[in-house]
Formats: sequence, structure tokens, C-alpha cells
Amino acid sequence: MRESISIVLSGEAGQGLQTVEEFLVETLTQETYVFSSKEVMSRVRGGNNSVEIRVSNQPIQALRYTIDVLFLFNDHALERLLPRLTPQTIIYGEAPFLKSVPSQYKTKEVAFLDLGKQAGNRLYENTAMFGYIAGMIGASVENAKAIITKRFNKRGEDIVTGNLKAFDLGYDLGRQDPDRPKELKPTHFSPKKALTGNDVLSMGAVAGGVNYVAAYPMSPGTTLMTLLEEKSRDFEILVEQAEDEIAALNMVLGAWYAGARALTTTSGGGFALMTEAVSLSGITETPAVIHVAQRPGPATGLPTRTEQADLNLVLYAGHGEFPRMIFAPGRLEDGVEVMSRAFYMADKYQIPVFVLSDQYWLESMSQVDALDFNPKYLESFVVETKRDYQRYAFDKSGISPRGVPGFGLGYVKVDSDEHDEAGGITESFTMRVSMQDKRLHKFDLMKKDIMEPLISGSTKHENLVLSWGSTYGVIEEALDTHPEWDLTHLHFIQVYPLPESLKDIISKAKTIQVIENNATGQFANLIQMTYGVKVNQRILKYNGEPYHIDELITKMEATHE
Amino acid sequence: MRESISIVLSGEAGQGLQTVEEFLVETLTQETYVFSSKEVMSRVRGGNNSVEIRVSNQPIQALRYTIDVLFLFNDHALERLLPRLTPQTIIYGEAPFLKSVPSQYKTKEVAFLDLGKQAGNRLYENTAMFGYIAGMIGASVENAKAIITKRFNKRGEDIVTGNLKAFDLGYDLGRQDPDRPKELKPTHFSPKKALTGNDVLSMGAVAGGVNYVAAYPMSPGTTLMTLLEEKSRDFEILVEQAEDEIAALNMVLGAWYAGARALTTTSGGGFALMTEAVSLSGITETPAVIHVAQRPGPATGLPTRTEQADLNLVLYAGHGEFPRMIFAPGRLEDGVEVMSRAFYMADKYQIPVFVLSDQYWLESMSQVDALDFNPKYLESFVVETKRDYQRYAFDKSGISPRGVPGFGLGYVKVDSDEHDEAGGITESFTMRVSMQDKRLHKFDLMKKDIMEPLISGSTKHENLVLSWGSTYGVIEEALDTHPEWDLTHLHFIQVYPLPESLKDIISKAKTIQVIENNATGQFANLIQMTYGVKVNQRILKYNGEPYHIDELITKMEATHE
Amino acid sequence: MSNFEFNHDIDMAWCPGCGNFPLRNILIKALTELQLDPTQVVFSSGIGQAAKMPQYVDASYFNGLHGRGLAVASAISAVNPKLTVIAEGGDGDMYGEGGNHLIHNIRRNPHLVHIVHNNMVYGLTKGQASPTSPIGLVTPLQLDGVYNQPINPMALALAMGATFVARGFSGDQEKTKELIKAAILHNGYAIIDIFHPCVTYNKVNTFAWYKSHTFWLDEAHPKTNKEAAMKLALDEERLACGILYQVEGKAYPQRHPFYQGNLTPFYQRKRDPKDIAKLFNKPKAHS
Amino acid sequence: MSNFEFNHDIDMAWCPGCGNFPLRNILIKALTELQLDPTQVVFSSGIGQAAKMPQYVDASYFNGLHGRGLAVASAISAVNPKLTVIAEGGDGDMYGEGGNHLIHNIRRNPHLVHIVHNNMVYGLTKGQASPTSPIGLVTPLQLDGVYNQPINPMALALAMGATFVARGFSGDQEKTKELIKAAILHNGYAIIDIFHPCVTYNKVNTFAWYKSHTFWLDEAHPKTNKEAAMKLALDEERLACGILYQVEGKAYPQRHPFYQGNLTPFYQRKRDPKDIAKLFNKPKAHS
Ligand SMILES: Cc1ncc(C[n+]2csc(CCOP(=O)(O)OP(=O)(O)O)c2C)c(N)n1
Ligand SMILES: Cc1ncc(C[n+]2csc(CCOP(=O)(O)OP(=O)(O)O)c2C)c(N)n1
Ligand code: SF4
Ligand code: SF4
Ligand SMILES: [Mg+2]
Ligand SMILES: [Mg+2]
Repeated sequence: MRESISIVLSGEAGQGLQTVEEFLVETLTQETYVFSSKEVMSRVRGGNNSVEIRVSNQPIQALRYTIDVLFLFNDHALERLLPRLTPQTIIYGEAPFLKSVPSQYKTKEVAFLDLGKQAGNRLYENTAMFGYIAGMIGASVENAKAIITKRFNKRGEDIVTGNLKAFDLGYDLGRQDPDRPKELKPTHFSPKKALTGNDVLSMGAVAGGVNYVAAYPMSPGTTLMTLLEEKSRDFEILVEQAEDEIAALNMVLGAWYAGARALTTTSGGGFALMTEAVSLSGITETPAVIHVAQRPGPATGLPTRTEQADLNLVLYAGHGEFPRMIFAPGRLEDGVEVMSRAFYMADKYQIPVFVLSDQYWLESMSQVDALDFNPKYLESFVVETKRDYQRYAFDKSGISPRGVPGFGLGYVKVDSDEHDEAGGITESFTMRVSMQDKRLHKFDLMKKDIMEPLISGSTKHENLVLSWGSTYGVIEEALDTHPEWDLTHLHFIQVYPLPESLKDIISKAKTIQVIENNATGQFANLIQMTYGVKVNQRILKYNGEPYHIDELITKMEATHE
Repeated sequence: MRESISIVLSGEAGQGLQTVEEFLVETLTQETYVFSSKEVMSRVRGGNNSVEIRVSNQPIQALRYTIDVLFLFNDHALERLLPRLTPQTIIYGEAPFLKSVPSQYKTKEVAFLDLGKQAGNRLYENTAMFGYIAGMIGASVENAKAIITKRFNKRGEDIVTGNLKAFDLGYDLGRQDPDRPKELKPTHFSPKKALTGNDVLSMGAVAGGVNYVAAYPMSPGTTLMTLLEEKSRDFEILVEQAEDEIAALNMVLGAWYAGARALTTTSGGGFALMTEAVSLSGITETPAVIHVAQRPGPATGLPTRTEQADLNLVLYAGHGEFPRMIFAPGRLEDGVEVMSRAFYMADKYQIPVFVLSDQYWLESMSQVDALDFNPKYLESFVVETKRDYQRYAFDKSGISPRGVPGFGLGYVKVDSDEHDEAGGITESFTMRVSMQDKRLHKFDLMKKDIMEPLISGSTKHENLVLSWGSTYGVIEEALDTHPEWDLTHLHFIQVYPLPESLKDIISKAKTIQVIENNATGQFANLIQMTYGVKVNQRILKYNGEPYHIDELITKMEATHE
Repeated sequence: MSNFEFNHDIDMAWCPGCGNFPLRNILIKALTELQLDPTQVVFSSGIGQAAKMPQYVDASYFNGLHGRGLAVASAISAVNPKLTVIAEGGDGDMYGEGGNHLIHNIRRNPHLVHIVHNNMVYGLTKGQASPTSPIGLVTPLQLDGVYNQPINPMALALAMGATFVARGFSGDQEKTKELIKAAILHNGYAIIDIFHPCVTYNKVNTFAWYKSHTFWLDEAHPKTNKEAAMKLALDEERLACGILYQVEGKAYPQRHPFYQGNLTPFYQRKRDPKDIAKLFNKPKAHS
Repeated sequence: MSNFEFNHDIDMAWCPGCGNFPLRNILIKALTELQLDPTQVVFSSGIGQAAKMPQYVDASYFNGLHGRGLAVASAISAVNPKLTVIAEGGDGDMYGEGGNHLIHNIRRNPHLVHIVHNNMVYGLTKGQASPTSPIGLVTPLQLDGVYNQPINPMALALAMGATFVARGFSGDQEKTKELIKAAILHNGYAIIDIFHPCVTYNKVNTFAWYKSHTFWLDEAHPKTNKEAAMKLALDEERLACGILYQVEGKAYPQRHPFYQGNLTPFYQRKRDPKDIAKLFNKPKAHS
């Protein structure tokens, strides 16, 4: 039976929540199933942020709303979390931090600061807390200590020793905690690696051959750029901070045109500024890979929170009509697959390809055993040009072979106006139609390269639950724990174009339910539009948080009454 | 019975096609039904442009592909029009211009230049041609002469006399032309006024209270701005050429915020740059009126031609989710109605409102008897603020009363971040939901202000033809001439949100056909998405031209076999 | 307490020690000392830590998009020329994303004050280079140090023909406050670039660095002399603070043919429905 | 016939008498005289009459969006530093819509030539004011005449730290051609603003106007002296043509840490799939 504990750390930006999270997750990922995610305010210091670390005896990729164990980092760290407490929740912290806890809740004073000082420095208090939690849940001391040592090695022996001592002090106390939760150890388990969505996207980009990045900082899209800057020396990647998002995508197009594999990354607001250039990619048939990291809008909205409300924007960005492809990773490993595949598909079909993630997916840590890097995705479709090369030749393959300037004897003439085969401006009505048909015909060609959705649950295919992107883990857990609902889950990693193969399942289904992290049901609309069917029910959430498993089950139960 | 003659003038940019067109249409509109439209190349001088003037005994608002009478202005004016000739077409022009005409076609040499010279100046040649055509079709000499006189009055008596003489010389020849077409005089007719779409939109904007315009030139959106500059002194309109489209819409929002009724006008590519600011309008609940004049994309595409392919862009522009309204004028008079209504609705619901026109509709001349200006549309919803004013107060009307800074004792605090009632940044999950609900609730409120589609044709409502915007005239003519098809035509002037009242008709229909001037059927998709139905057939055209009546009938006939 | 002082209980979102705190004090003092009516003051800001300023001053504001504060401000002042309009934001906001509005609004000369908090870094997005970051500054996106020539906003404004060009420093509160007052009193566009340390992300351009690299202009500086101003602006070793340049000029309301001397706010201008009917009957202008 | 001469039968879309025709001749001559291999020359342009230039020269081109030619050019030259890259367009394109790319690419100093056809008007869209239109020019959108201060592109480029700043005139073909050659040979960003008459829409700044308002710099001009250059640039009565300013500087490929002296075009750089597996096993950097 699936069981889990939800541990939450709450404090100010800058108080080290993330360090404790990383210690814990990296230790636990070697011995059990773990998932963690943070929610932070839009400020640099202060405020209130929290991290949830969920430990389970089964694979897990979802948060829980109610908290089992809560650690407070200061005296104002509780307020925002009050609704998530239950009579069972135990709240830990220094005595003064517990003062504000309403009397009906269980509290437990632990003097982490003192433990730190005992170990030699008040700065070790977070390590003591780590030790305490590790003790409570019975994590391996050996693993934990290895991680502490690795982390502090560069800072000298004293600091390592001090931190190890603080860990021990905490661990012993935690181990003796009479209220500590039942230990959840899976029966079979092989050590895993815990990574964030950002981590795997950056790996996927490298595996897709990225060698040029132009972007303008915007949360939560910036981290991917930062991680690629960190890899830029090892993998020969030119990273360029553009003056604005318009420049960023135009530069990415210039870079592909000149022979690079280029990426831009942004969020909805920054992407809105790129839409004209998306259209430019469309008519010039210049590939582009665009990472859009969703956060709640409209406009500035909630800059550090999560939502899936930019699907429409990405689907329809750009004036005029042209093909595109959109991926939205669900499982951690999808990040590598779709990001490297994006480069390949962009190059192959000469189209803009989107990776549509969200803050929650990007910044959560989950587990993988290993990652597959498909070497095919490095394959280049660029041709050496002959003297009579024509960029927009009507080729029997349906796609005009793409040369790059300086490689071969031809000229590569690319035009944003409607053009003839050579790339010169034309106003011929028939040429217009032929060129438009050539571009739109790629929709047909792309059919053989569409990723089918992940299908799970009931094989009856009568009552469908459709979803996309980051909601995968939480919906799977809900269905897994409620086989009696008899639902079939179709989860889309490729959200556009949608596969024709599903027409049957979808049009024959008795009921279709779509679960999304937005207010209007954008994917549900896409389903209606694509398959000409009616979606019976939309489960929606749009307060800036991802779904929590307990909340989702309640919402779904309500639909099964 | 409906009959028509199609007269086409073909020449270079700068050769005066438009003058002859205006003379003719202004004369004819006083005595019969007439419609005219031009197609021009994207250049300032040279190339080849043409104008079609269609005269009929019944109301008319459509072009015909085949030409009855063709006037060539130079020796390279025929080539592009060859496919539009029939054995009946008669081609007129100076001898050297006719040399290139293939022998199977009828030609008729007329020495317009000589006529001009005879009247005193070679420059009068176009007036002689006007006379010739007027003579051929039996237009009123009196009307024609009044128009000539009015036009040249300012330039002195000699020029008036010379032009009148040239007209007479031409008229006499035309009158005696044995091949001149049968005269088409309606039995009842009251003189009308001929105007372009641009004309009526500019009138509508004034009638909607426009007093601030910020825009960046882009065809075919610029003319509206130019016409408002021409009216700016009479109606106190501040016209500002912005540095780019991003500035334009941000300035329009600033202007509304400060108490103006502001408009921007652009085309798809320029609008793409405004999408971030559309989202800003959404979350700040700042009204905006945005005219998007469609032309074929993607990107630069065919800058001077027509298409209806930016519906998706306008529907989904902007990140995040918020309400909007979209109008697309069909009949000439719709231009006044929707443009003035746009200001009213923007102000009332505090949303972005779009007028989505296209090159064809904007630059065609058609007729009206009179125009209605609804004084209601000038009504302002701005309130004087009290000291404790809160811009985003939860009001029982569902809409937070909108104040402007400097008017009243309160502060008007407007925020692109998610905000509380006072307009301060918030990260409260519940406030987020309340504010998002308040904004999205306007969809419900707007229901009582939705313009129903124009319904015509069969009252059986079994086989529906759906369309929107500029295709109205041509589809009406097709149905009018083919009652045997038994089709019901639903033409949408408001394209978003769509009325719920139609759910019944649409879901009960046997077949649904959608006719659009684009390559993918964007409105058909919207219908599928909105009503959860399947559109059976899409009739599409996307070569840069509008539909021609003969061509549309052929296409529709093919679907009735 | 001044009118502009924010009396609500609010936790300002800046880091402890940030230069934005003294800037807020300066700003409120300047507005108060000029005895402006807060209902006639409007801020227009973009996004960034600097751009949060209007949240903490009691007056009207339009807190819009990153980079667009100046465009919005320009329209606000056009529509109600009687307001005191202040466009405020950071160096990334105003010189990076908003660069095009900067150059074209200088050309337009709207009647407003443009305050740029120059901490030489992107604060809110966590420390990337801004257009004013010095060469060599190591950031998460420039691990080997910034390599682009920083923008010189003073020289740029002078080259574009601005009529009020000034630089301040949050460490010199009294003098910087006087700059803000002078800018508000100036007829037309007035830019003040204000240095201030970002204690979290910029470890190079610290309080001490600004102190030792800046000096204040005294009465001897001929502030109507463009050449002299340009020379000071181009000196990137010794950074001049104060009003580098100020001349009289025609501001937007005197330039744009719309006004004809009539500065009535638009919300008070009403269109008479009777005039509209004339539209239809007016003869068409021919092209 | 030169390599770059376009030998296809094409009807150029410019008006008879337009300054773009001589500019085309100049350009082709400059490229030819430098004996450049046309397969190694790439144009990047936006939209406008000027931006149609690449249509009529035989070489590679990326004819992109209005205002974005410089951004695209900058990336092209970054990805293949061996190409001769020319960003070309009109005054509206490059100084209006594209203003932000202008200022930030000067900061970046990419190795490319930036040619701006300055006819002081928007040609293709039929005669509206451009950022360089003189005050008073009557246009369809400025019926009472332009009221904004025109941009001074030379002063702007100097203020931003450009290392090659020049002005030409289509009426002085030989000299303007030499400017283009010098710009191509310059290491880094080189801007040439070229005056030319728009015979259709600009009846003020005619050929004769340019003739009488311009003069050419001679050898005596100290072109490495920024102050002297700025003085010339700011003189809007007598408009100096020639190289106002040129100094050596580090261009993008020497500045950006990516290159390390290796200018191999990206299409020749291949990633080894074997290296990729390392990614997974590499320990994570901690934030
Ligand atoms: C269109 C868009 N792009 C990017 C961002 C992300 N963003 C927010 S603030 C900021 C930069 C802040 O730097 P600065 O303007 O210097 O202000 P500071 O925080 O340093 O005061 C950026 C890039 C955004 N909000 N919108
Ligand atoms: C985003 C966008 N906005 C506007 C336009 C319309 N447009 C095309 S060319 C042009 C201006 C041309 O002026 P300039 O760059 O000076 O070139 P010229 O024709 O004078 O040579 C404009 C506004 C466009 N194509 N794209
Ligand atoms: S990040 Fe820097 S600028 Fe922003 S509040 Fe903190 S110290 Fe101030
Ligand atoms: S409009 Fe002006 S710039 Fe354009 S081609 Fe004609 S003369 Fe030349
Ligand atoms: Mg900053
Ligand atoms: Mg120009």
C-alpha cells in the first residue's frame, strides 16, 4: 500500500530552506521514493517561502496539501500554512517560533541554533535540522554524511567536521523523537538520482545539440539559461543575454539561419513579445526551439508561482498560418526527451518547436534511474549548397533542403515576404498558394513523428481523463489509489499537433474529463476543436499552486458521486 | 433579375486608377448600385495594380473574377489579368497598349491621350476615360460634371473647363460604342453615399468618442489613423505616431487610464508585438480599442493583399486568461456600429475590444443610404473617486468602478501583478482566485451585450453556412442567386464571444459549412470549440485575393453535387 | 507624516540594506517639500525591484510591464498635462527592455520626470548583468564577467537632445532629493539616473565604490553648456553627480498641435453627439 | 559584370529617380572592389524600401522583420564570424522600430556593417515621419508638420561607444563607396548613415537640400578624437560626411568568452554523442 509523509520547511528567502531540501532529497533518493517542491514569493530576501519534501514507499511525483511534519524557520513562518495543518500535524521549531501556533496544534520545541552552536557555529543550525529530520525518518547516516562532506569539502576540514557534528546532534534527537513517523521503506529499491525539471531540460538541450542560446531573463525561464551558461565551456555553447525578448528570438532565428542549433527560454510575458518572430520562423522556414516556462498571468501576475495558462498563447502565437510543434513534459525524464527531440524536429521540419513547461515542473525535484540520450537527435539536416541552390525549392520530400550561408557555392536567400523558390519577393497568386501549401503540408508529414500520449488506468476506455504537462504525477497517484473509478488516463506530452490515432478512443468515450492547472480549460478546448467532441467536465485550479494529491482526489470524488 | 457589369482598370501605381474609380463610383452611387475594390502591389510607383468597379441593378458588395470591360493604362497592364478574360471581354486602350493582347480577345482602341490633348492637356486623359465609361454605361452627365467641377474647383477655372471638355469628348465616344453593355438601371433607387471601410471606421471611432490615437504605420491599418489625423482638429483628437507597436498599445492603455478614449490601429505583424500589452489590459482592467487590419501572413507575407487569418491571433493574444470582445464588420454600415460600440464596450467592461477588419473590406467602396450614430456609445463609465477609493473593489455589479487619476480625492492604483482591491501587489492564493473570478465573470455579464449574427436564407435551419467579417456581401449574393441550395446563412459581426443562443440551431443542423478567407478554417475551429460540434465543410481561399462571386458559386456548387 | 507617506502596514519587498530604502525617503521628501497634492501625482513603473517604488508611496500609479513604464507615462501626461507624472524603474527596465521608449521619448519631450534606479544589475531576477553593469562583473549568466560596453545614459540623453540630464546617488540623500525637485519643476522630459547599491547581487559597485567614484558638480558647472555636459558624461572614471545639463525647451504640450494652449484634462473634454452627425455629410477629402 | 551584380530580369520596386538606385551601384562596387567572395557575404534586412536592397544584390540574405535586421545580423556574425555581414535598412526600420537593437548592438560590438538609408521619411508606408524627419515636415500623419526632435544617429552612436561612425550621401557616390569599404574592413560594429532623397514623399530634404547642407571631411579631421567627432555630430546645420570617428576596439569575437580565438563557423562544430552521457553523471552544481 502506498504511504507517504509530507515534511514542510517554512521560512524567509535566504534562510537556507533550499539547502536542507537538497541534503534531504539527495540522501533519501538513494534509499527511498521522494519528491520535493518549493513555493516562493516574488522577492529576494524576507517574506515567506516553503518547501515540501514528500517521502513514500512507492514512486511519487506529487505534493500533498496537508502537512505531517512542519519545521518553522522564524516567528512568521506559520501564518500562510495554517490551512494546511491537521490535528495530526507536528510543528517543530525554536521556542519563540512556536509562540504563534494556535493551541489546538501539536508543537515540539527543538533548539537547532543551540545544536549548531554546540557543534561549533550557529551557522550549522540547518545541518542540525537536516540531522533531526534524517533521524526522524530513519535515513542512512552514511549517505547523509557523504553528502555533507562532499558539499563542504572545498571549504575546509573544520567546516566539514562541524557540520557532521551538527548532523549527529540533530540525528540523535530526531531518532529519539517519540512522535516520529512510521518508517516507509520500499521493499525493492535501487538508488536514484534526484533532479529538477530545469536540470533535465538543460541536459536535453545539450543532447539536442544546442550551441547558441539567446534569451532575456524572466522567471521561471531563466534557470535553463543559467544552467546552459554553466555547461557552456564543456559543450561549446555560446550564451548571449539579449537586450529584450524580441531580439532573443530574432537572434535565435539568425543563429539557426547561419548554422547553429539555437534556443531561447522565457515565460509567457516575454514570449508574448516574441510572437511576431514566431511568424517569421513560420514563413522563412527557419527552425527555432523556444522554451516557455509558464507562470500565472495575465501580465506580471504571480511571477514565482505556477499555472498552465499559456497553451493558447503558444498554440496561436504569430500572425498568419504555419505549422508548429508543442511539447509539455510530465515525468522528469520527459524533459530530456522533449528538449532534445525539439531540436531534431525543428531542424527536420524547419518549424518553431515549443517546450511548454511550468514553474512547478521546473523547480520540483524528482527521481530517475537513468536518462536516455538519443544520439539521433544530434543529426543535422543542413545541406551543402550547389551554385544554383534555391532555398525554397519544391522538393519531392515536401521539404525544401536547408543550406546555410558560407557552406557551399550557393546563396541562401531567406524572405519574410511571400517568396518564390529562390527566396525573392513575389506577388504571384499561384506562387503564394504553392508556398502556403508547401508549408502547411508539413502538418501531414509530421504525422509520423507525433508522440502518442501515455495511456494508463482502465483498459475499457469508457471514461477518459485527459491531461497534459506537469499534472502527470498527481493524476497518476489519484488514479492509482482509486482503481474503483475505472478511469482511463490519457496524458499528453506532445500537445500539438494531436494524434489522429486517438479519434476513435476519444469519439467513442462515454465521458471525457480534462484536468488542467488553469481557469478556463485551454486543453479541453483544443480537444473539442481537434476532435469535434464535447468535453463533459473540466477540473481546474488557478490560484497559483499546483494540484495537491488530497485536493485532487476530493475534486475527482465529487465528480464520481 | 440581378445583373451586373464588371469594369476593370489596370495600370501602374501612380497612373491615376484611383481617380477614375472615385469619379465613377461617386457618379454612379447617385443613380444605381455599385461596388468597387482595388488590388495593388507592395510598391510606391510602377508595377501593376487594378481596380474593379461592379455596377448592378441590385444591391451589391462583391467582386467578379471574369471581366466584362477592361481598360489598360499601359503596355504591361494585361499580363496579370489574362486569366480573368472571357471571349466576351472587351479590352480598351491606346493602340500600343493593345499590342500584347492575344488575338482571341476583343479589343478596341481608344486614344484617351489624344482626347485629353484635344481638351487642352494630356493630363486630362483620365477624365476622358471617365467620360468614355460614363457614356458606355449611360451615367448621368449632370452628376458626373458636378463631381468633376467639385474636384477641380480649387485648381482654377481653366482646369475645370478642360476636364469637363475631356469628359464630354470621352462621353460622346462611349455613348456611340456599339459594344457598350446593356444599361442596368434599378427600378427604384434613392441616391446613396459611397464610402470605404476605412471611412466608416473613422466615423465610428469619432462616434465612439475617440480622442487619443497612438499607432505605428502598417498597411492596411494606417489609413484609419490618417483619416483620424484629418479629423483631429474638428473633433479634438490627439494623434500620436508611436516609436513602435509596443509603445502604441502601452500608450493607449496609459491614455485610457488617464481618462481618454484611445485607439490603436495596426496589422497582424504589428499586433503580434502588442500581445503582451493586451494581457496588461486584461489584468489591469484597463479598456483598449484595437483595430487589427488583416493582410496575408505569415510575417511580412503579402503586405497589400487580403486574408482573414489573424482571428486566432486576436482570440488568444496575451498570456494568461481574461475576457475580450472581437468584432469583424461585414456590411459597410457595420463599420460605424462596431467601431463606436467597441469604445462603449471597452469602457463598460474594462476589457480590450478588437475590431478585426481586412485589406479588402477596408479599401473597397460600397454604398449606404445613411449612417446611424448611436449617442449611447459616447456614454462614459468613469467615476469620480472618493478618498477611500479602491480601483479593484469587489462591487456588487461585478465590475469595479473605474476612476481616473486627478479626478476626485482618491488614488487610482493599477497593477500588472496580481493585486488586492486597492491595487497593491498580493500573493494571497484566495485573493488571486477572487480577482481572477471577478475578471472572468465578465464573460457572463457580457452575454447580454452580444451582437447576434445576421441570419438570412432558408428558414429551415438544416444546412447552415457560417461566415464572418468581410465575406458577407459575396456569400449573400451567392445565396441570393441560388435559393435552390436551401441554405441558411449565419453571418457573424461579433466573432467573440459567440452567443449561447445559437447552441440550438447549430447543434441541430444537418450540415455546417464555414466559408473563410484563410487556409485553415480558424472560425470553423472556433465554432467546433465553442459549440462542441463538427463542421462538415470548410470553403477556404488564401491566395491573397478576396472571394469573387463567380468563383464562390463554383466552389459552393461543387459541394451541392 | 507627509501626505505621500504610506501608512498601511506593509512589508516592503526590498532586501535589508538596499539602496531603494533611502531612495524612497528622498522621493517622499521631495514630493512633500514641493507641497504637491498627492491626488495630482501619478507614477508609472515597469517591473523590477526599483519598479516596486510606487507600491510604497501614497499616490496614483500604473504599475505596468517590464520596460514600458516610460511609454505609459508619456501617454498619461499627454492626456492630463496637469498631473505630475513620474516614470520610475531600474536600469534593466528602463535602459534594457525599455531602450526604444527612452530614445523616442527624449525626442517627444513629454512633461514628466524619469527616475532610473541604477544598481548596475538585474535585482529582481537574481543578479544578471544590466545594461549598466561594468565590464568584468561576474554574474550567473556572465560567469567569465560582463563583456559588453555598458550604456552611458547621460551621454545618450545628451546626444538625443534631452533638456534636463542629471545623476544622483542614494548615498547623498539631500543632494539627490534636490535633483528630484528640480526635475519636477523642469518643463519637459527630465531624466535622473540614480546610483544605488544592490547589496545582494552587486559586490563590485558597492556603497563604497559609488562614494569613491562619484563627485558632485558645484555652482561653477555651466549647466546650459552641452559640450561641457557631454565631456562630464563621457568621463567614466570620475562620475559627475548633479544637473549635468539643463536648458529651456518646448515640451510636448507646447509642441503638439493638438493642444493650442488648452491643457484641459481629457476626462473633462466631452464630445457633443450633435457634432457627430456632421461626419456623414462632410465631403470626402480626396487622396 | 561583377559577381554581386544581379543578372536576373527583375523590375526593381523603387520609384524612378530614387536615391536607392545609386546606393545599389555603390554597394555592388564596394563589394566588388574588395574582391569579396559573394558566397561569404550575407545581408540582413528588415522591411521598407531601403530594406529591399538585398533583393537586388547577388549574395545570401535574411530579409526578416521590420526593425529586426540588426538583431538577426548580430547572431549571424556570432555564429559564423568568417562571413561579411551587412545589416541594411531605412531610417524608420533601424532607428524607429529597431532602436533598441541599435543601442544594444553598439554595446555588443559585433563584427558587422550597419548601413542605414536615411531619407528622413517612411517611404514604403507612404510618407509618414521617420525618426530623422526634420521638424516641420508635413506628412499624412503630421498635417501640421513634424514636432518631435529628430534623432541624431551619429551623436547617438558616439555616445554609445561605437568604434566606427560615418555618414555618406547617395549623391556623392565615389566617397560613399569608400566609406562602405572602410566599414567592411573595420574590426567590429561600423555604422554608416547614408543620406538619400526620397523623390516621392520627402519634398524638403531633396537632392539639392542634401547637397547644400553636407560637406565632406578631409584628411585634416582627427578621426580618432571623440570630442572632435561629437562636435561634428552635434552640428545639425552643416552636416559632416565621411568617417567622423574610428578607433580600434575589441569586437564581439574577441570579447565573448565563448571563442577563445577559435572562429570556426558553427556548422562545422559537431557535438560528440559520447560526451553527452557524461551529463548525467556530473555532480550537480549547488546554488
Ligand atoms: C517582458 C518581461 N521580460 C522579463 C521580465 C523579468 N524581469 C523582471 S524585473 C527584471 C529586471 C530587473 O532589473 P532592473 O530593472 O535593473 O531592476 P532592479 O530589480 O535591479 O531594481 C526582469 C528581467 C519581465 N517581467 N517581463
Ligand atoms: C512590425 C511592423 N510594423 C510596421 C510595418 C510597416 N512598415 C513597413 S516599412 C515601414 C517603414 C519604412 O520606412 P524606412 O525604414 O525609413 O524605409 P524606407 O521605405 O523609407 O526606405 C513600416 C512602418 C511592418 N512591416 N512591420
Ligand atoms: S536585490 Fe538588490 S536592488 Fe533588489 S532589493 Fe535586494 S539589494 Fe535591493
Ligand atoms: S518612396 Fe521614396 S525611398 Fe521609396 S522608392 Fe520611392 S523615392 Fe525611393
Ligand atoms: Mg537594476
Ligand atoms: Mg526611410
